[in-house]
Amino acid sequence: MSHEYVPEIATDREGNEHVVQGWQGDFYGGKLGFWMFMLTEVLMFGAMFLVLAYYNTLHPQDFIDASASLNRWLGGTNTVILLVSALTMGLGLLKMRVGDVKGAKLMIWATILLAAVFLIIKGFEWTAEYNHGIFLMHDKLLVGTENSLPFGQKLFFGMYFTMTGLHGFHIIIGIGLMLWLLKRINAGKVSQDHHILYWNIALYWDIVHLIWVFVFPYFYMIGAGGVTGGH
Amino acid sequence: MDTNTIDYKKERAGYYKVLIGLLLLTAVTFIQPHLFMTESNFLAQMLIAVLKAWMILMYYMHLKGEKLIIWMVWFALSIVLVFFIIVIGIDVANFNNAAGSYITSAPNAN
Amino acid sequence: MSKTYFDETHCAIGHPKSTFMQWMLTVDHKRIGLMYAAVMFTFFFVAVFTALLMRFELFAPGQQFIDGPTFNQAFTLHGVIMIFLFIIPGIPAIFGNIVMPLMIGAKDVSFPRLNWATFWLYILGCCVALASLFIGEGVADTGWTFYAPYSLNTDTNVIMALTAAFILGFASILTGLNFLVTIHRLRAPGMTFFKMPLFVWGIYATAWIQLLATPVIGITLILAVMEKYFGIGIFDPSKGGDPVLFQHLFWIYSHPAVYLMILPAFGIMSEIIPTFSRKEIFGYRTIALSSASIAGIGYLVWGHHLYTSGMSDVAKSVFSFLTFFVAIPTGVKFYDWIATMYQGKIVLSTPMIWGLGTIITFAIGGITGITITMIGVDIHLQDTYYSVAHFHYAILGGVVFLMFAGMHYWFPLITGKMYKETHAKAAFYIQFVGFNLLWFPMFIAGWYGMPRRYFDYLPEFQIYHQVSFYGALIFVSGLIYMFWTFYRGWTKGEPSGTNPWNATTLEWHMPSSPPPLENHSKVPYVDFNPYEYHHGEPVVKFNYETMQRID
Amino acid sequence: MSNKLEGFSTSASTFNADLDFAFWLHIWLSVGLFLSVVVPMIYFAWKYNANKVKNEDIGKVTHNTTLEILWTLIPVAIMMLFFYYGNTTMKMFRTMPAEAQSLVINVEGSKWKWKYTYPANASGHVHEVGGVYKKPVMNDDGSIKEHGTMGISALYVPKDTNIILKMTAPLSDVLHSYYIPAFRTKQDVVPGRETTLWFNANRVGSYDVECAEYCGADHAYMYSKVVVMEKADYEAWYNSNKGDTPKGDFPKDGKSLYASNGCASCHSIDSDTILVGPGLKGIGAKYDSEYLANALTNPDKDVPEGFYPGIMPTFKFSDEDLKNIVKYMETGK
Ligand code: HEA
Ligand code: HEA
Ligand code: HEC
Ligand code: CUA
Ligand SMILES: [Cu+2]
Repeated sequence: MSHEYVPEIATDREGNEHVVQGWQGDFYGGKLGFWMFMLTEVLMFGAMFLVLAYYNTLHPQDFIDASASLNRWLGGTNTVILLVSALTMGLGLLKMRVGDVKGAKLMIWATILLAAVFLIIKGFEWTAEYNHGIFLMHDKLLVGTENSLPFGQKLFFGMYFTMTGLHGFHIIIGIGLMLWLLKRINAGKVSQDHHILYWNIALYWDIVHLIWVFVFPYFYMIGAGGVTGGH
Repeated sequence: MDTNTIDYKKERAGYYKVLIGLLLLTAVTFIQPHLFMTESNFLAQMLIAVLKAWMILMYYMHLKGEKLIIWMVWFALSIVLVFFIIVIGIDVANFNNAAGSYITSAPNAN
Repeated sequence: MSKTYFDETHCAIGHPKSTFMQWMLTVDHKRIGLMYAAVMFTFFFVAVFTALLMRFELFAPGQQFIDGPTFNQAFTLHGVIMIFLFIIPGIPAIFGNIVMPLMIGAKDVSFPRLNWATFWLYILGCCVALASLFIGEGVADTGWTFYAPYSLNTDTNVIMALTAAFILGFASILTGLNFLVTIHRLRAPGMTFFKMPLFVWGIYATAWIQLLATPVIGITLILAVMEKYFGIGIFDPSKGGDPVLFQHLFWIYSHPAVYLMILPAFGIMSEIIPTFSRKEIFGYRTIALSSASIAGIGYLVWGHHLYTSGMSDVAKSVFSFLTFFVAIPTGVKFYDWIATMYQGKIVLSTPMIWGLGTIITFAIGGITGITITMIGVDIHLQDTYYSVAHFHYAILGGVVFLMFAGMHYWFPLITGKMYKETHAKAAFYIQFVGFNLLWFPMFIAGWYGMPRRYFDYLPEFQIYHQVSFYGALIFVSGLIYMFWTFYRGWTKGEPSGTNPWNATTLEWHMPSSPPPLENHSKVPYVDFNPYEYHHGEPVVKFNYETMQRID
Repeated sequence: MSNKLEGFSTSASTFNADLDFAFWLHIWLSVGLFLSVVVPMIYFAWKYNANKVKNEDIGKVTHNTTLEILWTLIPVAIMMLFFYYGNTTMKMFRTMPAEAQSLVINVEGSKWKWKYTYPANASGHVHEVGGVYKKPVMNDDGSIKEHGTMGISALYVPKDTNIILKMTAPLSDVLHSYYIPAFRTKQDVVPGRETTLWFNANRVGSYDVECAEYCGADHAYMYSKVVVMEKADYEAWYNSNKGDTPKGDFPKDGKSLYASNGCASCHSIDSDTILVGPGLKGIGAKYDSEYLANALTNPDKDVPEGFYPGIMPTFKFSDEDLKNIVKYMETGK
């Protein structure tokens, strides 16, 4: 790809010239493509929310009880962490667009750091739940034992681990993408004029955040009213 | 989107403003169950989430002014919405034979 | 010719010298399309083989050659290959890749390297599916629908089949994404949406379904895997899950998927009819918009597969009502095609007779679809051979037939050669007769109550199965004959020239046939409609050096 | 009890007339729609064939508003008619009669047999019938060599009475579907859910029942019969206290239990061949009776190596039956 792309010109019958959009260097096309990819994420999580809502309708009280037993303060902290990381990501992109490569890299590192903290907190949370006997294939989530939770709660936690797990998986991928982005920046492949990759990874990070915006209240907050919450 | 004509200061300020908005909404999330709409907690929480999502989409994800993409996002969202209306609103809401079915009225284990 | 990208080899990685590696690494949409064709064609014969195996087994009641479990694996393999490996990627991956960019005057798709990666993802999916044949308990025996809880209980390789379907689904999403961006961004200057050929409209509508329905099946399969390994309880009734929810999620994708198959096929029909009627198409806009509305309504009707599953009665009525509205735009398309023929000059070349044959068979397939969307009637016919016959008429007599029509139509474009028309026509008639013999008796058997997925049946049904068996033999011999004709055409055929059919769309305005590496020598300016004929001759003519209009 | 296979095209319930009317109305209108497409197509292909048309005569019509409106609105009207008939027939199938005026029978579908439990009769006896279907064996001339089990595994119902079936499947089982072609009705049987089906048969006779939802190896053999009897005959049987079926003896020894509960489709009794579950040859020597009884009532507890839990259904037997079947496994008698 060493040689520069020269846009083609098409000429109509009056002799007017029209610039042809090639696939190379098509910033808007790249963005459009990535948005479409994100729509598939919306449908994927949309379908999982559908499953969640399905059982929520069948077992409303169980869902509230189960939600009430989650640790809202850890969840809330993670929400704030993701909020701030979305900011650092955005600021980094902004810096890149005005040519401040160093600042941009710093911001990416900050985002990675925040993402790691998010995962660590998540880890604490899951461990605590494990110790309370709530984990996949474990104690209270097994069926037919003395400790078994009622169906509604079991389904709630099943989806909780699936969805937060998948969300966590997205965070891990995001960290990988950011490390790769740093490498591309160092190699000079991503720059002020050519930052579609950066742009798209920033979008990716935002959608990871966006998913959390719904995951968080659905799991942590629906049981917050009236009943005493927390551990 | 033009890369060359951006006002760094203005955009940065924009980012911070949105952040503050989001943080505020997060705080509201926490106080809502004790403050207002306590009867329809679920609805309140989802409304706040939608508000937050809207801010992220428009400002962080730069959707403002992107006609084509906004149209696509609406399209995808309305499809998801239809799934919800049909499956939850129509099918589950009219669940046949709930009383005799195990999955809806199982004996609690404890 | 201006050099615009990469180098002569157009490869994703490096500049390999050997022709073989150049093909393997190619980003050229035409080559990728051809490779898809080669692979699908291979799998296709595996599926045809299992189909024949089933027909042999069903020749008489009682066990003939294979036992029940093997039969169950046979129809699963048949269904999975036909649906996920062959017909869903089918027309978009082959003709979408080969001709869609040519039709809009683009040099390639928007993300050529992604296109290349998608192809290999598809191959990976195929390999996983194949591997499940040989590992452990063998290929899944759940039917292509993977209904829970059976799929959670059986010890055959369901997980591998699900993984394969997931990977293939992903490949499908990426193809759709690529085409959508291509159609939005890379149309030649002047070509507005309503100046696009109708095949491009078909691909466009399809791509939206690929993009927005496939993720649902993806996540469903993931949930099934989570269920199997971690017992989260979503679909397993003993853990409180509801098997009917699985059916909802499955059909939320798989119903739109049937329109994903048929829409590009309708696109092919809309190319063929005006070309061989030498006349501008009747109702261009209604055809284009009906593709879009079929795709849209197609999202709302999945429940017609659940009429007897235990879904609530209210939901049944709603789904039935909505389903009827798919028939309207489809009917409009049919009437528009027929109206195009009115006062035309109809050339009955092979692609045209395939097209006209399909109007008959798909009309039967579609109308019997209407039968089973009348809820009461479906309560009787659900999961009988009536519905099996319906979808073979729709898929085989609709999608596959139109794919064959497309193969005959674009054969000269792709190979630069011409097959022998007499042979090709004979092959059509054999297949047409064979096909109707194969599937029509099954409507009757279904009405009398012959359930599907039965490896043995009550003696009453023998006569229908036997007629069907002979039909299958005739059909497959016609099929082989057709491929032999293609093969002869490719190796020994006469050169065809660039525009043997007197067609109007851009893919026929090439400097050479087959088209050169970067397609049109220059990008044309499009200020004309796709099917402009005057007195039976294409209106628009080009100087192939400069791509300037010279008419 | 005869094992003649019958009852497909027959019309034997109150549903048939309405449903068949809806179907044939649809078919004839559809033939019309089909012809409205295919006849002009063939006519045009002949009339405007290339060798008859001069280039100058090619027409230019690309729009005709009247026609376009017609071929949108007429199909819409026809579709609404179809919807109406589809929906009313669905209502007919799905509107359950009042339970007080009907006979409610519980149905359990499991791999691969149907079982029917009747409400207790006046003396408190509960009839339980049903079981696995075995095909009759035919001679070459079509006469019956060996009777199958159709007769004894059937559902017995009185004529001209509303029958409600409350159906479910064991939790560890899979989907089935109860399909009576002669009554034009079917309904899936879903583990964990209760589904219902009703009918009112108006002709004495016996009609085939098939499983119409794929359920594994013996899906194609999950038959049963509905036997419609005169009310008086039915009452006489129902009020008797024998566990027999009205039309034949239903033996209760271990061997018959083994056959009618479908064990044979998964276990070979006299060899080590693995069908679905392990072969049971010599099983009595390996385990004590308690273990064997447990293997039936709680199969997921001790799963032999190489097999998975969740495949073998959980059985509920009366103590006596359980003793008999365990004895059969141990001794072959
Ligand atoms: C290419 C694939 C394809 C297509 C295009 C269709 C098209 C349609 N299908 Fe089909 N269908 C399948 C593939 C397809 N189907 C498959 C694979 C299954 C079974 C899956 C399984 O269970 O394994 C299935 C099953 C299936 C069922 C469930 C059956 C059951 O399990 O009981 C139903 C029920 O409503 C249905 C309805 C329809 C309808 C109403 C259409 C409509 O879109 C048809 C519209 C077309 C026409 C109406 C004909 C053309 C129009 C005219 C000639 C004009 C005049 C006519 C009128 C206005 C009526 N289909
Ligand atoms: C694309 C879809 C497709 C196609 C083409 C076919 C083709 C055939 N099928 Fe079908 N079939 C299914 C999809 C398809 N099938 C599905 C989804 C099921 C349900 C499975 C389930 O229950 O889970 C099914 C089930 C099914 C059954 C019922 C099993 C049962 O319920 O017990 C039977 C029985 O005979 C059968 C037979 C046949 C036969 C004889 C053909 C023959 O017509 C085959 C002859 C071959 C062709 C007509 C193809 C020719 C095409 C090419 C050569 C392509 C060339 C390729 C390139 C150029 C790339 N099929
Ligand atoms: C759907 C198939 C199926 C049916 C029907 C079935 N079984 Fe089984 N059976 C299995 C499988 C699989 C196993 C091994 C796994 C387990 O123990 O659950 C098994 C295990 C057993 C065992 C324990 C064997 C050992 O070595 O521990 C016994 C005894 C047995 N079955 C008897 C029966 C009897 C008696 C019946 C009928 C009343 C029956 N089975 C019906 C599938 C079946
Ligand atoms: Cu039971 Cu099929
Ligand atoms: Cu469908």
